[in-house]
Amino acid sequence: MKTYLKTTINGEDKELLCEPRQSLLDVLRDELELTGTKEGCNNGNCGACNIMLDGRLVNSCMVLALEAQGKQVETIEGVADTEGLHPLQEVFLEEAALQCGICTPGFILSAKSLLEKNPNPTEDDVRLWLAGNLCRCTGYDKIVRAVLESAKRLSESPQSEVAS
Amino acid sequence: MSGSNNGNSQNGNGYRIIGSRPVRHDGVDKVTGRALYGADLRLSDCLHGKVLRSPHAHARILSIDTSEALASPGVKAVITSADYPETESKIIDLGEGPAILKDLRANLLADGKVLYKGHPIAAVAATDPFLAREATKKIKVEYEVLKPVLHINDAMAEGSPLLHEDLHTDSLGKKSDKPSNVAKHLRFEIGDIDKGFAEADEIFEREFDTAMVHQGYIEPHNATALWNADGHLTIWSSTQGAFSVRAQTAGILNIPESSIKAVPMEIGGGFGGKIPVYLEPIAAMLSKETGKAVKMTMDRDEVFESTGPTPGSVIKVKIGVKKNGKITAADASLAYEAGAFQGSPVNCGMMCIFAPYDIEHVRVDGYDVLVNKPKTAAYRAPGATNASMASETVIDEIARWASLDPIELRKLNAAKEGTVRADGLAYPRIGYVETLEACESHEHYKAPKEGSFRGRGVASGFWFNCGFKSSVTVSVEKDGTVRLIEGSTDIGGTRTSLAMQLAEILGIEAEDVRPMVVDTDSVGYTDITGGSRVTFATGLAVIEAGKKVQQEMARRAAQLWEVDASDVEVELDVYRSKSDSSKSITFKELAGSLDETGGALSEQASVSPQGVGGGFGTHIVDVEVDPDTGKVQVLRYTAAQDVGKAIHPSYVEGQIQGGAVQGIGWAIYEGYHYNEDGHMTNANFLDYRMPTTLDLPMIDTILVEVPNPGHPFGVRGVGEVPIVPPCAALANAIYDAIGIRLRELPMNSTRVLKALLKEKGALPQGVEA
Amino acid sequence: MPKIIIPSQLREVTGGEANVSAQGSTVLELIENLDEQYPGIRDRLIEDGKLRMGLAAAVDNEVSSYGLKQKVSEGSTVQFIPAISGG
Amino acid sequence: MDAFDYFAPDNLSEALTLLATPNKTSRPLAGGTDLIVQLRETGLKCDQVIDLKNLAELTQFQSEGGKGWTIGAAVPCSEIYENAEFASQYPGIIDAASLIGGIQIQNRASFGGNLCNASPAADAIPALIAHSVTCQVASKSGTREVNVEDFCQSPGKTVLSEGEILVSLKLPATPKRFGAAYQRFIPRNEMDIAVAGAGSSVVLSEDGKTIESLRVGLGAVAPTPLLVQEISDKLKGKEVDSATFEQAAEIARSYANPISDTRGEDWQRVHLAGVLTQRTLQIACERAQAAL
Repeated sequence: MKTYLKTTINGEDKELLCEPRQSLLDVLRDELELTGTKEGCNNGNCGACNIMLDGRLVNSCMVLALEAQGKQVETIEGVADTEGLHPLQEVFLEEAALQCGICTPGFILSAKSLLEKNPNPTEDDVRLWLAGNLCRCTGYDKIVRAVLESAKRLSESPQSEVAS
Repeated sequence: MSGSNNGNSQNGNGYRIIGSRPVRHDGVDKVTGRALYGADLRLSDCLHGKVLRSPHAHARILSIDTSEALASPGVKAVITSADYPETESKIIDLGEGPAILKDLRANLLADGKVLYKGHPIAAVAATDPFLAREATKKIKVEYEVLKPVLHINDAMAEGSPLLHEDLHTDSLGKKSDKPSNVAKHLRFEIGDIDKGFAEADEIFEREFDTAMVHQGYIEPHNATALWNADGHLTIWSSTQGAFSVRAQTAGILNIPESSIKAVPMEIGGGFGGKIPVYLEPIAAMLSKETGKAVKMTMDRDEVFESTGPTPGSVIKVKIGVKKNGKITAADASLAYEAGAFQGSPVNCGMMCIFAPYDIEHVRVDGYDVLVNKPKTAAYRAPGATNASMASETVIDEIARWASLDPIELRKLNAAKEGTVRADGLAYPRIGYVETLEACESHEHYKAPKEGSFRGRGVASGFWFNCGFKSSVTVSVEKDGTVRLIEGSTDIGGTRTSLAMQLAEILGIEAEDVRPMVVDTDSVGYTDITGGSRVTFATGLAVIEAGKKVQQEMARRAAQLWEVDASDVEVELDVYRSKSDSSKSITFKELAGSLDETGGALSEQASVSPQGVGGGFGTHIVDVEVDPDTGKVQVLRYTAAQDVGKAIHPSYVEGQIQGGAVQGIGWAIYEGYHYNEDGHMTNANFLDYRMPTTLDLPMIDTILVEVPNPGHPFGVRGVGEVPIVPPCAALANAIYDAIGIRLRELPMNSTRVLKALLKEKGALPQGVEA
Repeated sequence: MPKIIIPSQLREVTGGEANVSAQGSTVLELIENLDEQYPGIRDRLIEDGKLRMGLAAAVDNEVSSYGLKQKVSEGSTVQFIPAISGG
Repeated sequence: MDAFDYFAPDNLSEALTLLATPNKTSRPLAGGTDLIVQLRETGLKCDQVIDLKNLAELTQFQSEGGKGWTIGAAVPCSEIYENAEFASQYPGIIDAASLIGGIQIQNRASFGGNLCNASPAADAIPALIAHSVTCQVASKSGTREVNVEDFCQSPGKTVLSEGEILVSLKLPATPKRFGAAYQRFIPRNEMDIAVAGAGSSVVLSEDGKTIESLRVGLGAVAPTPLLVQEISDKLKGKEVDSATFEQAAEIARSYANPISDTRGEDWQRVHLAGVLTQRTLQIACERAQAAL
């Protein structure tokens, strides 16, 4: 039975009706047409559907849409802003840290939440934090290097906290 | 544009763009989530399709009753194989080689028999995915369940249950008298095998068993189809070849290819697994039946159980060698799982198994064996990894027996230009020895091995790469930028490697080229993205079209200066009059005056090249084995590969790193696990264990550049070679660490622990070794 | 006359011979000529008027995609190898 | 996934009423990392999902001032290991909380959910056993306490009866010279479910040389998690040395009676039960000695 859902996505309030059995991933993609969040496995094992829920990195396929009632949701579409790409997005491109790109939104969200929590991670910190994001094209090498490089660039950049 | 002009490859020479590392053109959409993949497509008034799949691995279909499903809420159509249109043609062209139409159809919608658990039987179109899925449960199917046959040895045995009662073994045109699960027997033979073994001082004979594995692309299959009232069919799907989608769908539905427009969406990984079609013809039939667009996507378990994993195999290798390490004879028998229908890549495994070596007397037998598992498809150098696991492990044993360094032994027997392979072809210029030397001189190979239960392994691999057909169109814009329209779906950054080749020809910047992958109505015929061919073959089309543009631009300059065309010469992007050096104009300026010199400028090129450059790779891996748990941890990995010429070094490194990690997964983590009913028990990313960031070190690469004479820039295919060496490299490293030879894949912790306990005689009784 | 290397599985038709020669300027003509020398070999190589499925002709070490219509010069060597595909 | 209704009560009594709705199958939801997969893939019958994450009793997480700590049943693992004060006292729990799935899973999965799922793999439960955790259960008629080692009865079945909810976990204060550790064996380094798991805790003598008392919990080697009481009884007072750890491993192996499945063979799990007992006891002792 369709139920009313009011939540905030990338800073914008959204209201809609959805079925309780629809996951947050289903609602983002099918109801709100925010298709940047991807489905890879639909059972919490690949990270392609990563979003931020009240500041926590989660698999949106494992969250019922109604659980986002009154909460803050951030998706890949909210990472860049009018001034341009987030450093992570820029470095991922410069370092060829993606090939097919289906896992990239998930990795960007995951890496961003890491850097906000630990601005100066070691390689092992990065590998532990990103273990929940699967990639089949890159072998992870350039992704890990891109996150380490982004951390350096963020710490060097004097201007204020990048849009998060 | 970062990166030096010559890149860091070993012998960067005189190119402006080739070898640099420009940012890829299609990157921003991918890092912002704007790129549209098949499942992201939104068509108005679109139905959703779901497939009913067989719960049995082997059964006869006695009856199918779709009436209750058809009457379910929101359901608009239900189809089975009975809905296929009549056709007499038996063989159709896949755009990548011929295929048996009857098999192709039966694999998409079962016809009389189900041959693997997950085999599609019927498909439903409904107003939403939940309703479609619920309706599939209302389809009543009556089965006569049969005994499944799951292992190659059982399938080949006398009296084994037969998947196809009418299938006889084909030995190059001769049919066996009795029906069999062995669809094909192939044999290569050069020299005199008996003479070769007679000359040997020692003969090594080993047997290997490798498990079925999956390509593991993160994006599940998807397809949307719209069959218009005018009979024109449009298909949007995630595919490695839009023209192949068109060819297969046209063949299966018996409609002209020209009535289909296939639109390749961004593809979320394929590695060969998205060459066959699984959903496109079904969505098309549902769309025809309902008059509406129909969108279909697969769940992850459907991708594992019902698409095209690569074959498990049983491989026997027998090698004769002299005391000094010179190999005198090599004999191999490869039996590959074809799955439910014939057509495993055993022939490719046969060509690759001894490919790195110059051996006078070689015999290779190959068997294409049907088992009650999904029909196997290509997976990155299909067939070569299984074969290399066998040959490169025995080569390592021989090196130790001859007390030679493993790389020394390989150099002693290495194939070079002119060496004749088992299939009879002689090599053109190749760079295998160079990859061995690159590894031998690398710091990793010289670094001391400290710590107990640690080991280092080496292995080599080969893949011949493909040419096939490609077409491109190049148009010059008034602002001096250039549109490159091509049909090769871009999995690994080929838009950029093609744009760079065009920029190099025209003397402009890579950023001034706009590469676009377009649908089958918008570019000339182009074969699949596969066989590591795009940068090579579509690259050749780009070069040809680029030269035509350059010639036309020279004619335009001549017109501008009212001189004869032959008076104009071009250097990089500057056109100059030979007779009057004051007359010179840049590409950009000249583009601005296109209107006055004849109007729009657009050139087309179609190629079907020969001169394909095969590729070799040699990998080094250090591992540590936990003696108490059997867990193998990869500590360090270095991969050297002859890439001919690295156009964009970052993406060449990316192909090598990605291929190596898929090989590592294949070696120690991944494998289909079937119970005795033929049901896959690990059809999800939890228990089908693909390596994560935490399982791996950085993957160091060495780009060896021995140019391929068949390409102006020396390009060789790079995508498939890197998956070939890892399994054997890890097997050899594990032996170096614990002194035990493992000959079954995956070499997971269970198997390593069992081998360790058996070695210590501590294996609990009742546990067969 | 072009040289032809007989695939291992067809040497039973050529009395064990691996290297033979035949007359013709295309792969088809060569096979027709071969069939006169070694009856029955044509049907092992050709099916429904085309090279048998999964087979390709290689002329002077270059795999051809033109099948039976591939031109062959006097000094060439022709072989039949499995058609390959990529992944 | 079949249709169901969703409720997110903000007080315990309303939640209990909803869970006891007549002729409706109601399922409690905390992190959802088990429930949602089962609803989607096993067709688990469910008419109502009752989201418990708005209930203060289940999201509480605080020290009881020297008398131990209370962790709400729905508190996600990441919140647990991010609490530095808690982490310093309960190392075994931190091992468990930071091993389950990836970061995304740890931001949702809860110990309460893990317990109620009662999977034989029992990823975190051996650590809870090692720390002598008790489960606070509530129903309309009142509350009761269950030792964590008794909470799971058989695969998928707990002691909870109709209309009962697991509200929180009580952790006793850790005595002096206390050490604990948890390890599980997984084929990869992350994202897997335990093939075998062991949690150990020790209280050492003044000089740190002998073990005054110890508890070992095993996971994934029997239909339910096990407290190996015989280890506590037999090895009390023994030296802190590898012989003692080897004995403990021997006893642990004797209690393991696992099945074979996709994730591991039975003999392998028996062997690993011994190895992990040995390793976690050793680490527990090292941690206890470090705190002397």
